Amino acid sequence: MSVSAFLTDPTLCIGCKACEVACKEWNGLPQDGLEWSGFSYDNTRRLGASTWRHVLFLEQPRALGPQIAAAEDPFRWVFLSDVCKHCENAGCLDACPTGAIVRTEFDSVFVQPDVCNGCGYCVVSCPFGVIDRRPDDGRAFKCTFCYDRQKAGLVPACAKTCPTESIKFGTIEEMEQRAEARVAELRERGYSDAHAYNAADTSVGRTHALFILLGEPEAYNFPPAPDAPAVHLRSAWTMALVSAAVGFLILCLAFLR
Amino acid sequence: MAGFLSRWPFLRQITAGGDGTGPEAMTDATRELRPRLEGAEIARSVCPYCAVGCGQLVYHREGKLVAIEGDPESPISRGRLCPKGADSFELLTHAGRETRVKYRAPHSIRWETLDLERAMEMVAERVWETRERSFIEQREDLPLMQTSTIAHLGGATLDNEENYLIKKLFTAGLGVVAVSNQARI
Amino acid sequence: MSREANPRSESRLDAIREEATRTGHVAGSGLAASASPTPSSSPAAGYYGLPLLKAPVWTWEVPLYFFAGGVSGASTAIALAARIAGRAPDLELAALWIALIAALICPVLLIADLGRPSRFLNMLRVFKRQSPMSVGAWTLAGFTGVVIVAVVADEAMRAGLAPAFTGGVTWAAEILGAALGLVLLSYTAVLLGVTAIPVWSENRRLLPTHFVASGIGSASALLELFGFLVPATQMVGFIVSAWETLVGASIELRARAVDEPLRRGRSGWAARAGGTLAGPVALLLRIFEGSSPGGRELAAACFLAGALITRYAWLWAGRASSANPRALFDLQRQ
Amino acid sequence: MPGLGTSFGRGGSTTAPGDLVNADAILIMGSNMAENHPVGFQWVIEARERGAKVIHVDPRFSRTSAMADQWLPLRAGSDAIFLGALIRYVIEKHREFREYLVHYTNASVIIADEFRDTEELDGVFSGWNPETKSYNPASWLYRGAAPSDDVPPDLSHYESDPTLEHPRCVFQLLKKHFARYTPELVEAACGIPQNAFVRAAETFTAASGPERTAAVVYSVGWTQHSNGVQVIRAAAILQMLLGNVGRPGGGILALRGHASIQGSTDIPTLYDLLPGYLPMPAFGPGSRSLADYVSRHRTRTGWWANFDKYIVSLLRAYYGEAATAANDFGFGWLPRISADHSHQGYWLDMNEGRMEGLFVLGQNPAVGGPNARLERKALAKLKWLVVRDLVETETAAFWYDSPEVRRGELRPEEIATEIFFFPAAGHAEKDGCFTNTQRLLQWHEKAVDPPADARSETWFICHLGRRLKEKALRDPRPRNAGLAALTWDYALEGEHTEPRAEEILAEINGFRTSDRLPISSYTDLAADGSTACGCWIYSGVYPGPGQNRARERNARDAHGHGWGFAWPSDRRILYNRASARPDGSPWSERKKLVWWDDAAHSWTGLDTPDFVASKRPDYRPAPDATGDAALAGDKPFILHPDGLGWLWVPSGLKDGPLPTHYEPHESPVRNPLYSTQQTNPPADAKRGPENAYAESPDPRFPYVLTTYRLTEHHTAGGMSRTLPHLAELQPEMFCEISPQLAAECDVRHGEWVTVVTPRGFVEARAMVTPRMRQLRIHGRIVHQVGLPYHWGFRGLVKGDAANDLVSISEEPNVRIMETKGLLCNLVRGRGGEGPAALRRFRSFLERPR
Repeated sequence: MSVSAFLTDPTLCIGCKACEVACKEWNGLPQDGLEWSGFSYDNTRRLGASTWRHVLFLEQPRALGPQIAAAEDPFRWVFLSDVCKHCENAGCLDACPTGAIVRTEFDSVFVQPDVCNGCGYCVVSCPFGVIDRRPDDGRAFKCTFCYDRQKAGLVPACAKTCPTESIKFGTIEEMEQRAEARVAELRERGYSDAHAYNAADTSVGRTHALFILLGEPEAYNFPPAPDAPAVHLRSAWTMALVSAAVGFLILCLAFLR
Repeated sequence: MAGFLSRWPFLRQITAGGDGTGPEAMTDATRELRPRLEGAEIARSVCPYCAVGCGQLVYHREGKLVAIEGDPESPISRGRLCPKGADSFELLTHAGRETRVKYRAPHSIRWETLDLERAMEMVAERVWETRERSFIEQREDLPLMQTSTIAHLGGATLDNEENYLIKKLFTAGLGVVAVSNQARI
Repeated sequence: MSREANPRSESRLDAIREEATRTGHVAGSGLAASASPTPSSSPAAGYYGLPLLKAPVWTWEVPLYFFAGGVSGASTAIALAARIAGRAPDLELAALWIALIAALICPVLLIADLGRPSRFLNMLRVFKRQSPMSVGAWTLAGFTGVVIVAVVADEAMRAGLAPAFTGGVTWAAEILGAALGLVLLSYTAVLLGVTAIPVWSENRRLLPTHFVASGIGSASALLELFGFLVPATQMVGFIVSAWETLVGASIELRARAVDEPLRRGRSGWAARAGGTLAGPVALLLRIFEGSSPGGRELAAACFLAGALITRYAWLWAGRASSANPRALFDLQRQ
Repeated sequence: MPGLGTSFGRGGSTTAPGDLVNADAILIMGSNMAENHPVGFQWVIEARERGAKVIHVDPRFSRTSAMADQWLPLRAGSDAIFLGALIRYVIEKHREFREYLVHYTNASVIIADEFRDTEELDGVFSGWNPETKSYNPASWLYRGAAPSDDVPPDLSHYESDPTLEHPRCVFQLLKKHFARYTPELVEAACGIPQNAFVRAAETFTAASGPERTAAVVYSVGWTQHSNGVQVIRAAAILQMLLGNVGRPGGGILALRGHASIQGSTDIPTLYDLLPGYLPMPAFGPGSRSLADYVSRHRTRTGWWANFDKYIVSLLRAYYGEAATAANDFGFGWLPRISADHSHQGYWLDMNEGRMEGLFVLGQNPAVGGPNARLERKALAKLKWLVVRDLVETETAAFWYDSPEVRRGELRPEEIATEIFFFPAAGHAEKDGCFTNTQRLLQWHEKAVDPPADARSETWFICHLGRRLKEKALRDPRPRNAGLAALTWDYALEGEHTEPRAEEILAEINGFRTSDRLPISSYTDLAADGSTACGCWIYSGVYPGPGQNRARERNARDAHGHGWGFAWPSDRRILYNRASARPDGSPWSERKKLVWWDDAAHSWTGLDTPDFVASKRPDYRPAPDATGDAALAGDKPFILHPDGLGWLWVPSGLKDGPLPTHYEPHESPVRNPLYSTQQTNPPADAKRGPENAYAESPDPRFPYVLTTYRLTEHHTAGGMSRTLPHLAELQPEMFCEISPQLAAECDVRHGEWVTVVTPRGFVEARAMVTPRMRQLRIHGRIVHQVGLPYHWGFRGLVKGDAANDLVSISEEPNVRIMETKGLLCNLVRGRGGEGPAALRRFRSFLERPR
């Protein structure tokens, strides 16, 4: 089984949101609110239980690499399609008490809707704030990495539809290499603040959604140094058991005295 | 009971091992998961929105639409679709779509439903009467052959065959001159 | 020109306008007043100030469960301690009954909070040691069984209609019950500590001590209110309220940005109120009024109330923390 | 598209989006390609990634600008100045492609001595008649060509000066005409800094020549102006000067907005055309007989010498056996046009109660039409209305749900209009073909039956026609003869009794009347009635029984041969003879497309030659030769009587042989070039009480308004506002303004504002963004307001219709309205409800001017 990944490149993204729609069409997701946000052209706002692809719109007072926008003050409009990162050490996966969330043969993280009982623990365990519980349904949902499609060798709906190949899909090794090569090329071309966003060197480990960013990750609401909650299991448990033991000793003392 | 136990992932965990995130935790549904377009019939189609003309594959099964996706073989679009094109399936299946003839009588404040054939008869009547009232065969003994009180609008999202019949009937048949659509040469 | 104007976005924009006219700028939402009229997305503000993390979806049942679980687990520990000391059989039995009743309330609360309550049994589909909630679910299941055995055995002994070996059973059940009880008492701290919510995860070392102390304290306070005004409960009361005072003090004195939800807003007020009741108030009452039964009962009541309130405070703090991307950025940029 | 038609010969895009990958520079202007043609834009991105420079000139910083190398903000309506300045830049800097220019265009042709330029006559060309508000184009002809009302001017013989030095040659006239279009003027009138303009001009011209090509992409940002055709003409001139037409990565790409909008002009549902761009007979002696009509339109030389074959074959397709040489093939049955019957005009007639019935098929004028307010009120004056669509559009619901009803202007019980709504079939529910923006016919197969009563237009028209023809057969008066003769015996199949679309396509393709066998090309057509053909330019799409080339689905090469069928004759890049030198060899290896293969005695290459394949490059016609034989082997523009590309249009345009700058009907400034001529002289503003205009300038309406589309919606919204997945992406009407304008109007981001023009008012959310820039025009600040026009009073997401603000007006050649570059004002707060809102609006108009 090939271990696949997304690579999303804002310098190719035209902000058309085809990925959002293709995702909703394929996965039969409901409409997610008809509220005007005022946040540039982004009325989706964030990923959620019913929105598994989200195109961000950044209006920034900076120049876009070599672009010449005839105007006194520098300006750029950056688009980026966000998605579940399918972490190597996935907070949601570790947290799930029912085994509803599983690791597939493609290394992606998949929520089994027929098992999830909506305990909500995955929601607070995702360092990227991706997975959420759908109020009217009670279960937790997020990007399936088009598990059903991949099983049949099909490309995920979002990557297939992307008009400009801003969303690339392939083996994780290939995507990681392309990310590095692309960043080098972009810097060459004058995109001085282009860099690859990759959690590989954090406790989250390799992710199956790689991104090229222009400027700081914070502006995209990407955590600059995400942490997989599970890395704290040992220290937390130790502390818990020690406290419990101490507590019990105190009780014994209290009653024996 | 035994059946239940055999399907209890916890026992699979004990027997086969696993930390509860792997195959041992998968349900039958997950194991048997397949894309719904698998095995569906395919019609080669074209996106109905803008004029780029992206190729579409329309997946259908037993007279029902299953999905509409980009056609990777199209040299026009290489399998890609924009948000509107990607929403084509919903375009044809959404709840707001009308499927019955609606009729509003003069001065009425409500729609009524109308049988399709009856509606066609009535429209034909209206056209004929209006044409009778306004048709001019000659002016200053030069041929005019027109009716100027019936107008037509539309066409830019219609098929060439449809437009051909419209032009043929309205212009060459009825003498309607006010034939127009949003397209401009 | 009329349209069903979207009331939510309407009210949101009105709020923004009000704040704008009042303060000249709008924090959080990313919208700004006419001074700098365009919404911004920047390293400082994050993406239009929208939350990065998802807010906990848990409702009122969960803090109550934390409380009940704590009381239940701690009670078995008290029962065992009493049995080892062999001084207070009545207190021991009462503690077991408290443990049992609390233990029976717990699953009701948990199930009520599920998005799909009918699927509560899925909690025992697999066992995942990497999931505190899974560990907790199995613990609670085992614990409840054991406590039932313990109570039945103990009652049977007293009723004198128990076979000889029952004594051994009681011992075994109580030891196992206490062991599981201590886990039940403390795992909820791990449950919160091992998440992405900054205010929880950054307190993963503090939380267990806090939950253990307040659980044991609550159980013992409950016994006091049931009339067991023995020296042991007094001593426990002293120690736990002293500890709670320290916990509160450390949060206030360290004054970390990430702990802001424990000091500001609704969650802050709850944390402070609960902490004060369970900490200084209970402590002072025991010091100055500890000799009078009324004083002790008041102290116990204060502690119980404080313990319960702090559980809610922590959930609310989690919500506030998840809504503030800046705290997270600062934390991760350190 | 006369802009392209008169310049090159055919009213169609010269190239395809896919060919943009071969460009070295791409000028996107009057188009927001990334947003409105996202999938086509993949080729622009690919070209950019290969090193091509992308220049976007647009009033707004759109998603297209965001992807461009250079963005130049300009004042809506000043396009002609920008392009004129590019033309001047090429000439002044000697960047023209001489050899191409001299051999392939009419740059060297000498023009009639009577001609006077706008520069001499302060804004009008010679031949202007102020009474009729029209031109007599006689003085625009080549020197020596005799003007005549009865026959097309003979442009096959002309004097020329290959040195381009003669003062009356087109090149010199061009040079004089555009002499005032300086970078200074661009800065003053367009608001584009000189250095930015020069940089763009350098980039674009440097990417042209034998080794390189540059492409121009436009859309309705150019066409929807009162001088739209001339703006496109300017681009055509620029591309011919630089030698970019007919070559890979060059040309002019006209991006069209609807699935078959090209098809609906090729097979026009338009009042003044018959299929294949044959003109409708106009009332008068010129249409007394078929001979009169043909003599006025058949040229002696060039492709239109075949005119009679096409019209006769069309009449044979329409009237079948009843069309005989004896009865002029039924020419007499065709209606004659006697006025402006375009929908711009007939809505005004409708509003005066002069229309009884209206068919609206797959369009939504109540939202999408100019001055939609007037159009909605006009609908109430009809006797009957037929609407066919997928959903109940605003047009079908105007009588009970429109703003006019809520404002008390219309009362349902007082509206006498009888309304029929028919549910339509979707594209996957019927067979048929679209013609896309690159003239490519693509078949779409029926997958499933339409639901319940939903039917295709083919079904509707076919069964309506059947009923009407029966009436005609029962009533043998001359007026019914044509209808009675109309060939209408289409085979019906299935439970829905649906006609076979392929049978109709076969009729469009054409066939021999003797045995009904399909013809393989329009070259098979004859004028003696032995052939029938529904649309000559589509001939070849159905070359043999059961052989539907629109259905072909195996692309063999980069140009897509083997996938669908491009008219004419599957040529993907038009005028591609120009991709080779006069001697037939490619201009360069890098830019080769078609070339002369001497061994094979034939033109060959990567595309189907847009040329008679066997005509040698060195072929020279006999003096008396006619038709295509009269064109030499180095004349690529074969539809023109002289085979040349027309920098100068001697005949065929109503507003001049050369483009020149006129201000929009509403402008914040006076025309900087002409003191007495503000707007395009023959452009019809259709002024009226309900179609009123602001002054230019007008203190009541200080801001420039431009309307446009968003990726997330489709035109008037009938195919997007009702779909949850699209509606949620752009849920509310908004208007885009600069921070400076927001400050000026004391508007904050997200607040409601009301946009007002003399026609109406709409409310919208204020989207305050640096993507909108204030411009400095002739020394003073000019603000622009951007308004998407997708919303209406129905659907999941509702909003006011921006088209309530737009006026009904007509560009003289194609009668298109002006939606880019109007004047408006901005008022903080919502538009308000009921009659009160109307009163406020009227009092606003009464403000001092």
